[in-house]
Amino acid sequence: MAQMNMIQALNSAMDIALSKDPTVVLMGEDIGYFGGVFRCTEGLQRKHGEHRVLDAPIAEGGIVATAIGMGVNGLRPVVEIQFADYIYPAFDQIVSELARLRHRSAGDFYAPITIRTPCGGGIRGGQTHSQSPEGIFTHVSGIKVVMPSNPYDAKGMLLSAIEDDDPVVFFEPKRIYNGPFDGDPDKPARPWSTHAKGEVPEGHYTVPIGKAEIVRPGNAATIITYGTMVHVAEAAAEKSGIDAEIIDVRSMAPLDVATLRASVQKTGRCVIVHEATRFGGYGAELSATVQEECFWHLEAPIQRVTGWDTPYPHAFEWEYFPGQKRIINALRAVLEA
Amino acid sequence: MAQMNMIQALNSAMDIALSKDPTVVLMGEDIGYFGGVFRCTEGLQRKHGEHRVLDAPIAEGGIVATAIGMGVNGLRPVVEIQFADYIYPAFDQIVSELARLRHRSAGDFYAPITIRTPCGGGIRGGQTHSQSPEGIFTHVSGIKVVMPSNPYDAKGMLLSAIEDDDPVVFFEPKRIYNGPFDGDPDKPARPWSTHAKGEVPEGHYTVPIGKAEIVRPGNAATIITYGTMVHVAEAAAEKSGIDAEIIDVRSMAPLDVATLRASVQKTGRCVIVHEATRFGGYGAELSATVQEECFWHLEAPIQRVTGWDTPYPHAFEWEYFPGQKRIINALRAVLEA
Amino acid sequence: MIQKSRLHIPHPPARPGDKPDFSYLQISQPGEVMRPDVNTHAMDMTDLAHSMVRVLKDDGKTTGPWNPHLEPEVLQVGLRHMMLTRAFDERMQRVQRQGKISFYVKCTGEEAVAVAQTMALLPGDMLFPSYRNQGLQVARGRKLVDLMCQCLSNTRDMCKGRQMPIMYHSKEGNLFSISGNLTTQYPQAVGWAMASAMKGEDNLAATWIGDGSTAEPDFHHALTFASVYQAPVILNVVNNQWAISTFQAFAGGTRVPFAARGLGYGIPGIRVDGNDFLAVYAVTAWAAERARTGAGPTLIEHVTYRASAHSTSDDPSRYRPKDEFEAWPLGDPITRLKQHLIQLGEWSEKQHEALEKELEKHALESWKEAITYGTMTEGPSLDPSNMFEDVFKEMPEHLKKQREQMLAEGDK
Amino acid sequence: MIQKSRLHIPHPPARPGDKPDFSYLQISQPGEVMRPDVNTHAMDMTDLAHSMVRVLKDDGKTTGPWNPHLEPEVLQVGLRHMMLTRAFDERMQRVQRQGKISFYVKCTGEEAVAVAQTMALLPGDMLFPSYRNQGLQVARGRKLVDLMCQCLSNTRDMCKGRQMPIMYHSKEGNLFSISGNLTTQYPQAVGWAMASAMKGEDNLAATWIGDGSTAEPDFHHALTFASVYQAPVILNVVNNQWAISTFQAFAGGTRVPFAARGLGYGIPGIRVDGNDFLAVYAVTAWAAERARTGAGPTLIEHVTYRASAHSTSDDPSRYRPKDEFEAWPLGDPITRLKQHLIQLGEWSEKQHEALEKELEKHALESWKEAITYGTMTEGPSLDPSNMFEDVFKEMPEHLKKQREQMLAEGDK
Ligand SMILES: Cc1ncc(C[n+]2csc(CCOP(=O)(O)OP(=O)(O)O)c2C)c(N)n1
Ligand SMILES: Cc1ncc(C[n+]2csc(CCOP(=O)(O)OP(=O)(O)O)c2C)c(N)n1
Ligand SMILES: [Mg+2]
Ligand SMILES: [Mg+2]
Repeated sequence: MAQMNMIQALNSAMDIALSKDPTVVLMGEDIGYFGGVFRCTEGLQRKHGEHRVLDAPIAEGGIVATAIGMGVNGLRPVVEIQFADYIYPAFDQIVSELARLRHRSAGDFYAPITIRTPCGGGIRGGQTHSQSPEGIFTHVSGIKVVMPSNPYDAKGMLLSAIEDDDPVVFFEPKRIYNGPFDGDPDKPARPWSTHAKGEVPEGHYTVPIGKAEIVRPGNAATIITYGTMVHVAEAAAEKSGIDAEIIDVRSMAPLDVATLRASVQKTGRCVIVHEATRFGGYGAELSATVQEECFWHLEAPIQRVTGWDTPYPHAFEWEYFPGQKRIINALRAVLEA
Repeated sequence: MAQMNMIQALNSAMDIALSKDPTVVLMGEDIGYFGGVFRCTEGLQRKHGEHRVLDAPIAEGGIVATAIGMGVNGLRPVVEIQFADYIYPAFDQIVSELARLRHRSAGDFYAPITIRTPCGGGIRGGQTHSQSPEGIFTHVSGIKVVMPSNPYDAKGMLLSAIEDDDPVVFFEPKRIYNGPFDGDPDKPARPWSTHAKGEVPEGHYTVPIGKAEIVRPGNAATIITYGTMVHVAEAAAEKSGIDAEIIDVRSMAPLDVATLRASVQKTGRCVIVHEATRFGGYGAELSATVQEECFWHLEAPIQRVTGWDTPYPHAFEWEYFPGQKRIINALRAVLEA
Repeated sequence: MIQKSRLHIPHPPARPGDKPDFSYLQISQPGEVMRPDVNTHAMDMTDLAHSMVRVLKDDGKTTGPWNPHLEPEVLQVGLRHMMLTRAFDERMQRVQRQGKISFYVKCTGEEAVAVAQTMALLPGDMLFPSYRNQGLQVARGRKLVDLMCQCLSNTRDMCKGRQMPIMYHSKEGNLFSISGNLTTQYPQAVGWAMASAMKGEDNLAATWIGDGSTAEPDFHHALTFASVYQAPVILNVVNNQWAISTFQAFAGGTRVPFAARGLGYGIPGIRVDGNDFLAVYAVTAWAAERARTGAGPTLIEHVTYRASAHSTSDDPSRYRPKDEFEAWPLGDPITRLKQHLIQLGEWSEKQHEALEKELEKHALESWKEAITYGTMTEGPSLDPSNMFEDVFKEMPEHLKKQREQMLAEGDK
Repeated sequence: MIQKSRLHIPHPPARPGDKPDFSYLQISQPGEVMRPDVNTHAMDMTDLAHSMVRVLKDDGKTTGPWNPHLEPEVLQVGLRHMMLTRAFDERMQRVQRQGKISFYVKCTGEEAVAVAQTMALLPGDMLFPSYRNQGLQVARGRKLVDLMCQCLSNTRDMCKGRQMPIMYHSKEGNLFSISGNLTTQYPQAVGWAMASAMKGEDNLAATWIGDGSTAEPDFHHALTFASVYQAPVILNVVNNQWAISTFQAFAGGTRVPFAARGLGYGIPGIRVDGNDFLAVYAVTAWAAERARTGAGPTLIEHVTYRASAHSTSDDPSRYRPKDEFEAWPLGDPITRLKQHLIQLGEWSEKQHEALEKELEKHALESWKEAITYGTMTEGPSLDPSNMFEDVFKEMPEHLKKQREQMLAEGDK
């Protein structure tokens, strides 16, 4: 086993995929010679050649569209959208084409594409480098949507995504690329080497898509969350002393309903946490599902702790970010109800 | 008062807006000389001139982008996207630009645009002429999202939308352009003249954005719905004999939480109905909100009746469509729980 | 305020009631345009984008360097494909009017584009069509009955009832799935071609859109990527003058021909008489050779006219003169190839009439067979629960649950 | 498999360790390019897109038909604006390194584009900038302290803390809000210009993007709509050779100049020496006259070089030779204008040094003033709850509720 941060884990996954399967190709803005603005593809063009690790024009829609064509022609493209905030120019190709191709052609054509993109805030990126648009994609039938919260899952899930014959939108919470973040920006940064999930096998392994993970067992309440917020929720549970069970959803679509159901049926109380804006967000789906599955077990209203319904503001990042305090307040609310 | 179908009501609203306010302009594919593929702008170019009712290139993103520029330069554009299924090429301009301009410029710039677009199924349009993507837009902070269910509201809300200084995405359920539809495709079509809301004042009036309407009072359960499904829900309630209260949401964002809360606190039971796919859809937000607001009054799990999580299939339209039977089953489920 | 407007608004040459007027159309004389070497740099053949490649003269004879010198048998096959395409269109329009299918789109007057191009390409080349290129299906040997079953969404529909009529595809025929969204297939074709080059294979990709569709952003994506990576792709713009009710000037096609769009990206643009079977064949073969020899992409603008309504939902008499097609200066592609063959002594009016009858009959018989596999209202039908399949490769839990619910509840 | 790849992959002329090589760059002699009448049709001046308009010679003298014959006082103002822009950049880079602001983007080497263009336009013209056109702000008279307050997100920030540094705007200065999303402002500028024409007003719109950004679909939207409606707009491509680490060939700029993109849409394209203040001024004035007389849009490619890193988050030594700028054949725009003024006898090295010092001092003093309005860590600060304002014109219920919750709960 090796110590890896999330960037290294993702890099290792792509390196293995490129080595193992000659049809795997990477494409994206600045990912080739330079190795990507977050360095996730560092060294891969040097190792695998510029015909397999392609720098691309700045046209997210064109990148996804050409990747679809490559996918149909037997390749397995892994594309990078430099920031999730810039995925919208590719939205039509993802929603109208990539997600529907297999269905509309009755299985005759499909494009096994992985779309990697860094998301989330906490890096002073303002409104165009901080968004969490995962909820929008979960509403689109025909694509899988995932977000790992640690290096081990990042590598294992990226390999699953690449090997999957369905399209996968793979969100990477950039705030935790280099280390887990507990929501307190004033604390010194922690590296992944201090975290158990920073231990990552060097070889090939997969973490399945469609399975949530209980990252902290507990009995008093269930926190359902994913990405950066997993770590913030852990810190909040610790600090509050509340015996909260924390579920890392990991796979937003398809969703592992069984794990959610079992937990909330046990605890009877549920807090949902995500960075994305609240209204119409993925937390609503989680809430609706939990309510449908666990109605008779619920002892308090499900709480949503989320980003506010505003664009992500540059200066007020920490007032915007759903930090420990808000999670603790929500936990108290479900316990005291 | 006149008898109008929804097309005529929308046409009347635009005619009045063009007459009243010299800054109002219309733009869209085939909307000028031809009057639109659904005839909503029929006669308006002839009356108001080709400099105010513009035919446009087939580029939804370009239409919205140029409309933003016009809006910033003092005009009040009303654009038509020919089908909601074709709004995705404009998604980036709507989400990244239109929705955020006022906020990012601290109020110094804004674009008071209305985006009209026909949505929903029931017309044998298959996967690319039947979609209901409203849920996606409700997750975007900074735009209002509405969908009227009858000619009276269509005209009054379109005038509100045009006069609103915020951007509004205005969904028009095309299945009921010509008459209310109760979900039974085998019944002869009914015209709007048989419906009270087909009575429409000829002059100017508005129906406010942000207010839901109780279209059928009742005590046994609450059905929350909008668009075409209002009429299907009414027929289902009638047929089932259940004393259901039906709320026409009309304004998806902002949402009239007070009306929902009052009803469900009264009935204790809630069914949410929409045509859009279920997972991650707007029904999830409605469910989460109702659960948060009415938890202590709920006597049964909230049910969602929606389109299935597949692309809209051409041949199996009526198996896909959430018809009366499914609504009645859901009503029975909440009552029997 | 808007009284003072100085905005330029494009206009078609004629509206209902006006006399048709095609004086805006730049037409070269047959044989007039040079045929450069396929390795010529785009900038050294800009005239190809502004003039018009034509081979067939008014008298049915051929002329000039673009003459592809095809054997009469090949021309007869081409004629047959075009006539079969037309017979198919006529039959389908009729059954749509009878309410047997929900929707249809004809390609009348544009048959040469799809048919000649398919014949100039190889079976391994991948075609990414729009909805108005049924000639590709016909020329690639797809059976009418298969196409009809798609339009019927019946038990033999290759789309399993999931798509509207005319959205055919064929995996073995290398005919890509058609999308209802305009232009999306254009950059996909470029990606397919890039993959072909990456794999060191010889197959090229070809794709088609209409004049109006050039305004969509995927047009720009396709040209940019094709130019940057020199993809072996043929990008076709079928300029039939109209996009539903909108004259092609609203896509900017009268100011500068669509073929010239390529030049700004360093992609050669060729403007061709789209109703001249020989000219279309020749420019396609030229572009194919370019692509196959690694010389890169080509943009071809086919100048033609949409003789029918946009679709069965459209009434063109609301926006253009009823007799516009009669005044169309480039004629009818079938008539022109017929005359050429007659002039060669390889065809006769009698043979033509007989073939017309035969193909009509074939279309009718195909229809009769197709409906035995089910119609919208009668006969065998697909199991609706198949709609839950192929959303993903394997059906996830929530879809299994929804399928069960549907089966348990029944419809409506 | 991919060993056999025949895909074309563009390359920059030099990578770290290599000798800089600008032999790929087509450069015309100063004075060589003709100046057509502003009403000339795009197709009759295609050479403008392929050559390079230049006025300043190596000896600091001017030549040719594009000489704008500006008064020395005007040139001195231009020089001052460029020098102030550079002094501002230097100061901001320094304070970013000190951790006082979170991010910064310099425009070193590209100052002539923004400054000369602003000076050639009228105050009523609306400017739609990208993030690397701070010269527009300076030349339009925005105070450094105002720009600095934006970068500080402090109590005087015109964005109220909502945007990252460098995303300035000014309503009264007709400087549109800058977006972090590339190219989105391009078709917006066209829409603004269309509205100007619709209202019968004389103001034009001008907008800027980089070479890499031309690949985005909004580039195509802008060109299509500008062409169809003949909008009074100036579309600028600032080709500084690099898009972060990506050489401009990946946007297709070496195959055919970006200026030529316009020609395929019937929009005149002009390629200009972007480091030649006089040439930039002249082509802008020409395009402005075109727009104002109703002759339509113009696309201008400014050939320049990004002398600094992409941003303070970037390290260009990873992807290009460290000394590339030194080998850049078009020099430094400030040095070149300075030499011209000296040659005219209207400036001296001494005056230049004095002005440099004065502007450095001005930048420093502006900074000192700016921080009195607050920094990221000290002094007065904005009320965070303002983030709930301006999402809509009036705050809806749910935002009022969320604001209350935030105020009640406190942060973190
Ligand atoms: C993205 C998108 N926008 C709008 C439409 C609606 N639409 C269907 S066909 C059409 C006209 C296309 O015209 P053209 O490209 O010239 O092709 P033609 O029909 O003439 O063959 C339009 C606007 C669509 N299908 N997709
Ligand atoms: C839609 C979008 N995609 C990607 C980015 C990330 N990005 C920011 S600047 C940049 C390079 C732009 O290069 P160019 O257009 O040449 O402008 P320059 O920085 O050279 O002035 C990229 C890729 C973005 N901001 N927006
Ligand atoms: Mg057309
Ligand atoms: Mg650049």
